[in-house]
Amino acid sequence: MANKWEGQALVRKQAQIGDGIFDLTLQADEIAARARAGQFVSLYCRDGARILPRPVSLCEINAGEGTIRLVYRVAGKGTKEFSGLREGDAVRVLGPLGNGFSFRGKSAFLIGGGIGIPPMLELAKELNEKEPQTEHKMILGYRSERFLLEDFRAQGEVFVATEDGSAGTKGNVLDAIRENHLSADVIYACGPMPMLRALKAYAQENRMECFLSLEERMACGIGACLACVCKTKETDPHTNVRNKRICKEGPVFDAGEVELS
Amino acid sequence: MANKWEGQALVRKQAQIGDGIFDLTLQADEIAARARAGQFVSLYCRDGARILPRPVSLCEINAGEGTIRLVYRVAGKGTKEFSGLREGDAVRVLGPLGNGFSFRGKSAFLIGGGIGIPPMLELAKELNEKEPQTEHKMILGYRSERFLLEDFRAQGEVFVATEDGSAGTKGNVLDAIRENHLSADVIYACGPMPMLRALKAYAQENRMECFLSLEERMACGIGACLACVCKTKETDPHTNVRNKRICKEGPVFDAGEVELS
Amino acid sequence: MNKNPDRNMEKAAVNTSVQICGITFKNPVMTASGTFGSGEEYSELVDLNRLGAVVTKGVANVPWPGNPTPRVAEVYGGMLNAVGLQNPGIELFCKRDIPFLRRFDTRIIVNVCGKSAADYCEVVERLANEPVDMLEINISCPNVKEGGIAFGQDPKAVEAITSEVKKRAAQPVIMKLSPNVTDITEIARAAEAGGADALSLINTLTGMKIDIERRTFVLANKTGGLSGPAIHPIAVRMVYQVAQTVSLPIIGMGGIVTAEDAIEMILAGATAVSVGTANFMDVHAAEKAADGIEDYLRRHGIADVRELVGALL
Amino acid sequence: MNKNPDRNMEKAAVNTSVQICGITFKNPVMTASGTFGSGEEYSELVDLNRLGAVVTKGVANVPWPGNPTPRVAEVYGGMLNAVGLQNPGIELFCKRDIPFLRRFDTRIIVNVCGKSAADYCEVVERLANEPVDMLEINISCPNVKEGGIAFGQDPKAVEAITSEVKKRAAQPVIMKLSPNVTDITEIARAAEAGGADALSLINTLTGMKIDIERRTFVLANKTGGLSGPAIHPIAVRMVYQVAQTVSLPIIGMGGIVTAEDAIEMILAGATAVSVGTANFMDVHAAEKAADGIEDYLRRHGIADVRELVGALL
Repeated sequence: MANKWEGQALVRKQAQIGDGIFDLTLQADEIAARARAGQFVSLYCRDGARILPRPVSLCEINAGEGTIRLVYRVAGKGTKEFSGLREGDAVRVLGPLGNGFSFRGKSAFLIGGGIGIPPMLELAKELNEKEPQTEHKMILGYRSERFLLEDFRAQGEVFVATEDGSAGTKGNVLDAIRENHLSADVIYACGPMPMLRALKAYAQENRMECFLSLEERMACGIGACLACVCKTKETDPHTNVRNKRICKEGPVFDAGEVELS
Repeated sequence: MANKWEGQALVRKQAQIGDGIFDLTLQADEIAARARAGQFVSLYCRDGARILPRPVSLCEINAGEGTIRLVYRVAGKGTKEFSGLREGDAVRVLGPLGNGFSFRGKSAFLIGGGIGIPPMLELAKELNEKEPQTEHKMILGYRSERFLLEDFRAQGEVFVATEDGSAGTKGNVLDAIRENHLSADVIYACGPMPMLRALKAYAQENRMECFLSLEERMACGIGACLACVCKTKETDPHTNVRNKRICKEGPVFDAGEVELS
Repeated sequence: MNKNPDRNMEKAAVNTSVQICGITFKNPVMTASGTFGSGEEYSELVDLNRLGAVVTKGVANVPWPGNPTPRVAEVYGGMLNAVGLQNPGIELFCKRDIPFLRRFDTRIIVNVCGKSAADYCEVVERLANEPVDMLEINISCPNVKEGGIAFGQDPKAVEAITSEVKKRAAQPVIMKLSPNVTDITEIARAAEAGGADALSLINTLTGMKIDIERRTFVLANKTGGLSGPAIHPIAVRMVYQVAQTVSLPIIGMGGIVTAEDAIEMILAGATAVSVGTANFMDVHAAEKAADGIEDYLRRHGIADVRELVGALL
Repeated sequence: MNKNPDRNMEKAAVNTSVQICGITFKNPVMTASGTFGSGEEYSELVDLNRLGAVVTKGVANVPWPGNPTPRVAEVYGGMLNAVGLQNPGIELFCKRDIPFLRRFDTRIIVNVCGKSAADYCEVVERLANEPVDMLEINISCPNVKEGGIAFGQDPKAVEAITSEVKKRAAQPVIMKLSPNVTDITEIARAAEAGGADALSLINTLTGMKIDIERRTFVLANKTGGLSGPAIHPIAVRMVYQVAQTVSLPIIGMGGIVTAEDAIEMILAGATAVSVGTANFMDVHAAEKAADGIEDYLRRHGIADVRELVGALL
């Protein structure tokens, strides 16, 4: 079967689960059948004034039900439009896109920061399923308000960091790791660039493998337009220059191969 | 009170009553309270790709219920969008706009052609109410399929012309007038330009007063942008040149004062 | 708690007034010429006292009948117009439109059009003793055969007409520039060399729409001026380029619909902005832009809108 | 009854093929350079055999890394891009991209970019023995410091570079023109004088978007090229102007989303059209445009799409 599917997906349900955070479930059998943790989909707006699709990471994939779960923050007019979708509405979607996380069979940190938290949930589920005996810990960094916490707790041990100290460790995810004396062989992370930079450095110091999911403004979402690239250490075989396509070779990269600006 | 109202109107109901013809009722108390036959409203699209309001004539005004009835043809993407409005939806509207018909207290032909038929219904109702003793006849010209016929019959004597002869007189509204040996003192008409030109000539031959409702592509809809003008015999006091604003001085003009291109 | 700062800012006074050529405007939001008439029709729905200025529809020395219809066409995210500067002529304008606008607490900027330098000068001279605040010289209308854009695309012609007008003008002179040029900074420099007091940009971009079912041009004039949100990024770019090139105050326009659009233009170098086609999208667009700029200042704790002017230069 | 004519037309064969420089394209719909890569990524979702041609992303003599990110920004009815012609260089392109495209029944047009005349010529010479159908010379990219638009805005430079390229080209040469000029017909005449075989227009219009919350430019490059439906009326106007001025075949592009947009361009004088930004709006946009043109011909009882080319001139 083709790797990607494009079409109208039915909205199964949508709920607001936080300040500007929405939880959307779509019926998209062909995408659910193909997708894996770390991949994303493109959502298209109805309003013709907004012409580019919005990339949204997969929070959960239910191949059995043929549904995908998207947890996103309203950041502009496009996501505002999506937040108005109701059960029974249709939304045009393309996916799955990107490479997704690779499994290393080693103990891991699953680290999410802010709106980078949702994709770590599907990763936790897949690790539990595919690597039941490997131990992994989830470290979630919030500004203040928590979301998806119960879903994560159902997947294993969760450590929380909040900037305002309203829950868990006061500070960032690294503060939570240190405060709880946590250790692992691999880091999987998604979140804001300062967090990713800090994790890359932390992984180097501690000789850990580190896989980071990157973000960038996208246009085509499938690797044709070269809008969403990131600098790389080595020349990339496809682009033949020192950058890679986040929507195609990424969004997940080995921290060692990319330069985080 | 101000002459015009702008705001969100609630959709009371909408139904398709013909091939591409839709019948929309809006809750718009402030407009219903001010409007009269021959006036129109501007409907605004939701889709940001379509920025100009669509002028739609008033088919019925129910001041008591605070509703206005709009019967329109789907002619493009904007009217296509409107055709999707359902009970309970909101649509932004501005009105009432234009001058409307003036009452002459004389026997009249109410002549509608194609999508120019709907505004004649409200005119018939108002004439029946304000001039119960004056006799008026309604002559409606269709291509083939009839719509609103029962509504008109409830207002008095109706004569039908169809291009394909599928009902009433085969031909146009003038053929129907001649075939039925009809006569009156005044013509009120709305419809395609060829029909209006023919009626202007007919009125001159028969020394009848003649009031025509004109159409033109509009932008502001309130007389500021000078997009929708029609040529006039005399210099207009406002524009100071030989044309008048259809959305402001019109859409209804004395056939004698305008030049129909 | 979270809301308190905002509440305090609500109370805090923020300055929205700007000065151009020594004239103070209560806020930076004006109406773009040709979209607002002389305000009379809109005054039924809009509080003109909320506007920094009303920029009138272009007026010539004599009445102009304008172009044949259709004069407008909607396009994706914008519209085309070929009204052709229909106007009642300067005499009726002075007798009717100026007294009307004087009834409101807003500035009056008269847009002047012509087919020759002499036409412009005649109108400017006629306005010398009229109670209007500024003159905007339209040398960039794409919809008239003579004059208009013909002047606006040639630096020498722009400099010449600017100095001709300046010789006769009693009020500060704003030259309105066309975006249909290779290098708008060259045109701006020419206007500055000619003695312009300020610049308005951008006028419309020349466009065309074809009706494929009838296989004919939608506009009787074939081509028309493209305006509306579709052109905003081009306008912001040109304002930014010109603001870096000349020292004249700039009134920025082109596709401004929201306060956000207006603030983009101000950050790019505009001292004031004009809301044009957006008036057709929402009769309250200009008022909302003025309110939105005030809200933005409060939200960001900025005491004076003038801190934003050209902040990205 | 009413439907019978249509049904018959369904059966009736209509010709959708067009010829440019003696090369036959199965239909007039191509992909605009830079929006479709070399087709590989889209081939998962799109049947490349349905396209008249694939116009590749610009390729230079050596690999180009392109501009810093962010490289794109969405604007009202369009987008800005400042990718900066990132490309893998002609060697890898010839080894990988051309063989890939050869697997499909569609024409191959290679877009060539450079920083100097020598750059363009080196690429053109390298392509001389490659199985590609035409060359499109990009002298109008607004996102590179040297070359690109610098050439495209100067008639003398356009004529010079065109003749330089023509001297070395084994395939017909299409010059791609910039809309950021006062008079595009002057540029078109220069390309014709230089020996161009065909013209592509329009490239993007230079625009800018500012993030008012962060008070910074959205694009790392500050300015970017505006594309998408927002610019379509400008593109139609320029195609119409150029078609009246030169005798060269025109490939029309700029904001084409639907078959209707494409047919407008063809009626205005384009022999073929390119679908660009619309590929981002709908991966099937180009296929749908090709299908829609065929439907239009049937609906109107037109036997040959070539009857539409320049029908409004």
